[in-house]
Amino acid sequence: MTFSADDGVILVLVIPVIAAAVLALLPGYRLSARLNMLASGLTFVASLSLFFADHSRPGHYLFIDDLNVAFIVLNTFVGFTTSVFSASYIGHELETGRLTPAYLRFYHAMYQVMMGGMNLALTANNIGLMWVGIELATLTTVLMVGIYRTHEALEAAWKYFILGSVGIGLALFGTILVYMAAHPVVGEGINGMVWTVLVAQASHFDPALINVAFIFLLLGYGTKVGLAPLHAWLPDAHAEGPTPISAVLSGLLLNVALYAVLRFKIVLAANPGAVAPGPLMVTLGLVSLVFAAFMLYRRRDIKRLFAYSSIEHMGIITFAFGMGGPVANFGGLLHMAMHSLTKSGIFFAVGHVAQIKGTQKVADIRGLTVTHPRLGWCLVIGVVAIAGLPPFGVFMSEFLVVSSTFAREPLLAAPLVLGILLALGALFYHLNGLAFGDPTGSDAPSDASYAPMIVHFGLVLIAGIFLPPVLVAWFRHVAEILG
Amino acid sequence: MSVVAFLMLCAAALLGVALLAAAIARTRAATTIIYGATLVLCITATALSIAALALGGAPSRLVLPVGLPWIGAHFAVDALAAFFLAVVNIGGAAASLYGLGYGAHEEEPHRVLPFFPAFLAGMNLVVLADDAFSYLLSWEFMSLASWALVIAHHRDAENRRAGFVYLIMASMGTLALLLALGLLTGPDGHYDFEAIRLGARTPLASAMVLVLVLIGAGSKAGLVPLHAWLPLAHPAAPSHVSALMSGVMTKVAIYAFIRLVFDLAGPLPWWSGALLLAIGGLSAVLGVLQALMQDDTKRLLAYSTIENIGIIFIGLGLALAFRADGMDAAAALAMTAALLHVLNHSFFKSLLFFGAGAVLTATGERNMDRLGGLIHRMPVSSFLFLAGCMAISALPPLNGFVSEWLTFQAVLQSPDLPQWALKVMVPAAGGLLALAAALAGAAFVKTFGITFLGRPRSDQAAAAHEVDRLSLSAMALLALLCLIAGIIPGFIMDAVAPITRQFAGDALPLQAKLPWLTIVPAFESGSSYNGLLVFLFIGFSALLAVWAIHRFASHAIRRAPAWDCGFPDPSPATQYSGSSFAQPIRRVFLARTPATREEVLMPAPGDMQAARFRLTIADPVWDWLYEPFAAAVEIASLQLNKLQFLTIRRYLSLVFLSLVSLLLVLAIWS
Amino acid sequence: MELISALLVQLMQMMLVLWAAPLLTGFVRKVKARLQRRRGPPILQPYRDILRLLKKEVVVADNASWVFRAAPYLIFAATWVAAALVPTFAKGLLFSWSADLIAIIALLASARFFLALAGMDIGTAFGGIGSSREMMIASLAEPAMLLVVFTMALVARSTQLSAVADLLASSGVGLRVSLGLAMVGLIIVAIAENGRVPVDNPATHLELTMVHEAMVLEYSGRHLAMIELAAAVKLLLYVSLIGCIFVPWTLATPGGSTASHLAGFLAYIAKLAVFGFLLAVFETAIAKMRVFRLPDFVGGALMLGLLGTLLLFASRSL
Amino acid sequence: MTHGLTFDVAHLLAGGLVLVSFLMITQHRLYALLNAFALQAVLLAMSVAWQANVQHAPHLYVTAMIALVFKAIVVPVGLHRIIQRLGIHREIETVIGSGTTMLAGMGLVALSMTVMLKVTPTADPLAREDLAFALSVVLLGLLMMVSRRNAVSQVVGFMSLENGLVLAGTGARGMPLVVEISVAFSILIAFFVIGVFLFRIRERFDTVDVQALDRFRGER
Repeated sequence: MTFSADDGVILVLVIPVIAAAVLALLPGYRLSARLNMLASGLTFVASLSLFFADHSRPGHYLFIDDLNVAFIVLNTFVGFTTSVFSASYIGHELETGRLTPAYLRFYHAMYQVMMGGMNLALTANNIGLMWVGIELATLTTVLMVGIYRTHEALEAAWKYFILGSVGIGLALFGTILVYMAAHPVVGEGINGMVWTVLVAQASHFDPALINVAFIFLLLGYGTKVGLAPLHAWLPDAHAEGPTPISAVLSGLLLNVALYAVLRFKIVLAANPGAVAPGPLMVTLGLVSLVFAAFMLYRRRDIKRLFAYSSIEHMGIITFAFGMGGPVANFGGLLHMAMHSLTKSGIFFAVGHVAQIKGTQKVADIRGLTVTHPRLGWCLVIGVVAIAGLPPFGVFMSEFLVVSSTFAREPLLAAPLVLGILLALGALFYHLNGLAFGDPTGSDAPSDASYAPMIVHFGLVLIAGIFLPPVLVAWFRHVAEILG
Repeated sequence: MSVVAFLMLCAAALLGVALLAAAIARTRAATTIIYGATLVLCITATALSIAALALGGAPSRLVLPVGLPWIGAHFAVDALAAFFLAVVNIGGAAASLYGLGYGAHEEEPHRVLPFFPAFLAGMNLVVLADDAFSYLLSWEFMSLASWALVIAHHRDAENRRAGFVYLIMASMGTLALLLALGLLTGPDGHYDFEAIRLGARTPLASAMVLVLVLIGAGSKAGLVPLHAWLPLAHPAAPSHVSALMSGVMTKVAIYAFIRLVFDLAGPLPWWSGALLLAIGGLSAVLGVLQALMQDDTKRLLAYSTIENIGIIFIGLGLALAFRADGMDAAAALAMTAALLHVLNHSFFKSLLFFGAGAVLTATGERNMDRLGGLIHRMPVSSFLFLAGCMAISALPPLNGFVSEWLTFQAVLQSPDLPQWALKVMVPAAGGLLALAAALAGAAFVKTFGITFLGRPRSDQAAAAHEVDRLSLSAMALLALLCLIAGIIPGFIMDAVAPITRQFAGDALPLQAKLPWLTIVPAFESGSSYNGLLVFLFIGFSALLAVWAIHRFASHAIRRAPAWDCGFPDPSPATQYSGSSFAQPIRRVFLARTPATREEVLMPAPGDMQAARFRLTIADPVWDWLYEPFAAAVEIASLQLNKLQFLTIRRYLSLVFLSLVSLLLVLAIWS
Repeated sequence: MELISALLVQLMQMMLVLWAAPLLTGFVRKVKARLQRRRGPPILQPYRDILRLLKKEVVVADNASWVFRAAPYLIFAATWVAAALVPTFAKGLLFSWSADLIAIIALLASARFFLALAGMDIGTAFGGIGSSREMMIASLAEPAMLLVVFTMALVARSTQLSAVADLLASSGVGLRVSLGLAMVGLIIVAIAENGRVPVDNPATHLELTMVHEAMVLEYSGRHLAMIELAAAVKLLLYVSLIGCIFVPWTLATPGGSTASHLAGFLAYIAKLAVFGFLLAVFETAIAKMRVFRLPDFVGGALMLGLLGTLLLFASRSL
Repeated sequence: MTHGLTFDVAHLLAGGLVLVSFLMITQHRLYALLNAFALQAVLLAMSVAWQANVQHAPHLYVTAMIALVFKAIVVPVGLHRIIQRLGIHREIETVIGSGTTMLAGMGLVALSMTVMLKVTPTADPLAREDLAFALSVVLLGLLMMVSRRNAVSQVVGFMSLENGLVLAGTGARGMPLVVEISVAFSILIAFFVIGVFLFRIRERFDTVDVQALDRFRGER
């Protein structure tokens, strides 16, 4: 076939840009919402084509390999489903007057820009370009978090902006250091920033330099991942922004940032003299996990609750990759995918709930399964899935991570298990009130769009019971890449 | 197709029924359809598993391309699995039959129907699973389904709390099992049980596995001190589900324990047996004492489950100890006793919960202090419930006695044990067992006497009515099984022989050969018991007495007001209540313990109101184990929560500090 | 022929316990009366009572259920069967293998179970008192009994009464501390189980002190007769139990000569007389205890049983 | 032959940057701080220009121009305006005493030196020194952000952090995208300044409205 990798990549990057431009000009939110869906859908289809692209010829700027293709597909897919959800969500916001048509236009344009930025970060073979992509995505999300223009929204956006910028700065410094390390080996110019080249040459780099570099990168991108104690922006940004953005933040942006960390972990792992990245990531992961687990108990805002649960899961994933080894890496990758799907699905449900009940306060939302059975049970399923209970995919990944960890490092398994248990307790502590008991608040029928939720949870369910062999083979290959 | 394939089909069909139920739950006919389907499926599965057992339980395996990638889902049926599958599905069939009638009284059937078949499927799959992943998956799925059933009546805050505690404890157990399996599989992930059996491990690892499994399976089975969730959760569910949870799910936990400890964990030291003995004896006595203190029938039954689990674990502990010392025959005896008690308890506990459910539907009351005299209004239920009470109180000729008798016989093998600690501990455990048995008798005299005998203590009790035939037939079925298992236990003992041969290395002498269906634990000891003959003797002599008296002496009878030492008919309030019945034993065993507190509230002199007596029953485990943990979480979360309210500058300083500290680490090391 | 004789012995034995039981009761009463300087009722009085009761009509409370009416027969049957399994003058009974010592205890437990239920059936305060106290006493006496059984079973390696008797008869055992403790324990249990002073006073009708009498308060006529007979049989059972375990030498062996059986029979009567006399003396010598002092008394038996079992290892390991 | 010279000049300029950073963290008055920052920007522009010269990389001149025009002139002037417009009073509230700040700064510089000098001398020494200085500038900037309560001074702190980044970036021989990155960062800074202006952040830029948090987030 005449199809080459680059076309797919180009499409994945260009479609959002064009769409953004168009959307910025289009009035009328119905049309633009449709268009938004269409563009995201097209991007998703284009990304599917990347499976068939040949991975052998990495370009200087863009490339596709087994690691990022999955992320791109996942990214574009969740982007698509979220756009569907957002279509049914945003209309309601307009009715309640929280948003004006002008803002909606801006919103849709920014949505595409953000998707484009993340795709850029994922497809980049150039660490500088990757950095640019992530910065782009971050800044757009900052704008969207503040879109409601309420005090709280601005506060959240501002906090996000400051911490994010510092993170960006640190990450850039790390990137520069990596270039410096590469410089004596691969010589001047673009090559010093091409990831494939870096990995190939990494063994000759100066260890001390990339050690420092990795610390800066870990902290810089780790701020985006939301690892404690760098997490501060995350809960508020999730809670105050529009729910579709919360879904995308939790589902995608965190993954993209973690993806960046992984790229550099590979470089570091290729260098014998360098410090092992594992311990750092394991420590950060465990801290985030346990910390978030405790924080979950005292949440009163439903969206902030699930934001903290994202921190918790990012902790688990980071821990898994820190542990390394085929089984743990496999678990980490699986957990990443499962978490994006589940968490965004939960945010879909939560978004509708908050709209119907007219509040985000957990205390004011009671007995959902009575007033809104479908929505309520969707939420229950989501929480069950995210808490790591079978038959959902998160259970499988946690099973792999915990069991492999305990066999190797029994002492590390203790805090891991404790954190998981605590988090589960907190989630169900809240769910008890949310979904069951005598209902409060309005029982107005909801015009929710269930399709995205059902698709997400359906996929998670299937993955929990049966992973297609292709996927498995490919996951395992990536797990080996990660070492 | 092999047996396991057919059994898998049954489990899959149950899942299908669950989905169907989710679809049609709100329709009128749903109850009949769903419970009918589960009934049929459970009977089929029972037949299959009994067949598998009868064929000597040669393991048959099945690998499906689902579950954990690159391993697949392994399922297998060996003798042990077949036995427990029989237990599960007999209980399931009875519960379905009962549900056909009982389910009609459910206000929100859509909160029960979908999860009931799922729960059954989960339990079946746990027993069928043959690799670590499918095993844990089914295990947690089972917990999840039962959780949904526990909070089926979710409007009651107590039930929500019960469900919460239950889920936490269940997940803790799952994580413990997960760790144990992680230890067994090793880092490179040999997850299927066959590989685990082959793998070698250090004694330390085996011991750790034992402890972890004891936490994991023990919390589900309700061993003291991990039992606290059980008396909350089991009664909260609808009665036929309570029956399943108490009668069957706890047995699945026993299965998990046997599978992981006897089968996979490899050889264990003798002290593991001692550990089990201690925990089992403790559970038995504390469980039954707490049961005796309860006035809520279902809660009383839940606590008595803890007692019976304790008895089973005493049997298992003996088996471990004997096996560790190479006394295979004795180990086989102890294990047989434990397995028999598993079966028996599943019978009579389900029966009793059905009875409690019948009372609940007839009167809407669970508190026996507002019941009484039901024997006149619900004769059949009360008769069947009485049978259950006799069985669980270990009275011959019913089945409860047989398993306890065998356990005693196993205890009597202790003198040959080499270790002194065991020599001393085993008879002590036997003493605890005897104590528990006697107290159980008292507890169930209380249950039956207060609930069914005497005079009604409330209008609901006075207006009670007999329940529907389907519920009654379910109870009758179980009562019949109790009798059969009581008078011809020999066949069951022969049926479990392959299991003991596999895990204890020996089996009891073939019982079916013995004259008059007698059972003997071992030939060298002359001990023997014959339920059938005892049954016949009692029946014969009772009939003889009745015949002789009515033939030769008077059979005139006159109804008159009660004599009661000449007090003219006092109000029903003068009857002994549940707590007053338990008072002497409370005084003897629990006086001045944290478990009970009695206080007399005297009015001030000249104050006209009556003095009041207040009694509070508490489960000390809450204060000693659970509350501190909860408090710790409370405090920690409160402290950490301050981090939610820092200023941006402070957050920045966090980033700054972590950067500097990491750089310092780098500067100092490397 | 063998079978016939064995069957004969078994049946004789069953009849014997049935007929001898009231006699023992009457004898104890008589001796007690004498010791208290009363003339007391004739020894055969219990027979007369039972016969009269049998002739009378039954007065049943209005709200009595079938449990109330069936209980006496079940209690009687269970006790009788239990008693029939204890060797009185000859061991190796035909049906002895159908139930061992543990089963005998369990049979008595079922009798108690029904008695307690019957006490609660009418729904009077006294019935409740009796039942709850009875169960409290049993909750201590039963385990004590079982521990005593352990002691002997661990010596004999069997819970079969005949086997135990055989072993103790063969002087290979010798006198052991633990067996002595066991005997004391067994006697205490016997006193408690049969509701004798100091645990309960069979002669009292002071409501608040009675246990057994409180449970049977509502009974009359043939029902009462059954229960009284059962009580008598139970007393006899314990006496012959103690006799056959601790004085086993006089027991006739199965298939032995008629003379040996006769000798065993006479010896049995002698045992009954002796134990009855001792019981009477004991009862006159001691006063009834308060209900909540009982645990100390019966619990003593429990301790003795456990101590006996543990000491057994000490003596075995010699 | 000119190596020694190039090295010394670069070294001098980079060292100058660090010095000015120290100057900044000891300032107590806003205007003085702004002036110090402008000075740093000028120095940065010079060192970038020098690098452009040394590396024969004309595109770096763009970066130098940006630094000169935007950072040394536009931003400081803008901030002057804001200060006057919003009537922010001129004292800088510090969290920790200036003495302590000084010591902390010294510690940071020492730290960055120790970390960087572990780098094997085979690496380009010029780059090596530059990196050491850049790292200390970055750290000092961060220190300033966290040790000052005043919004404007925090903005300034961030900008000096960014100066460090540019210094590092330009120090890296032939590093691509430097210009783009510096542009991107200027945009970022613009956001900052606009934010400060838009949200009328008078004293703290900790929060827009403290009450808002207690009211809504109120999870205490």
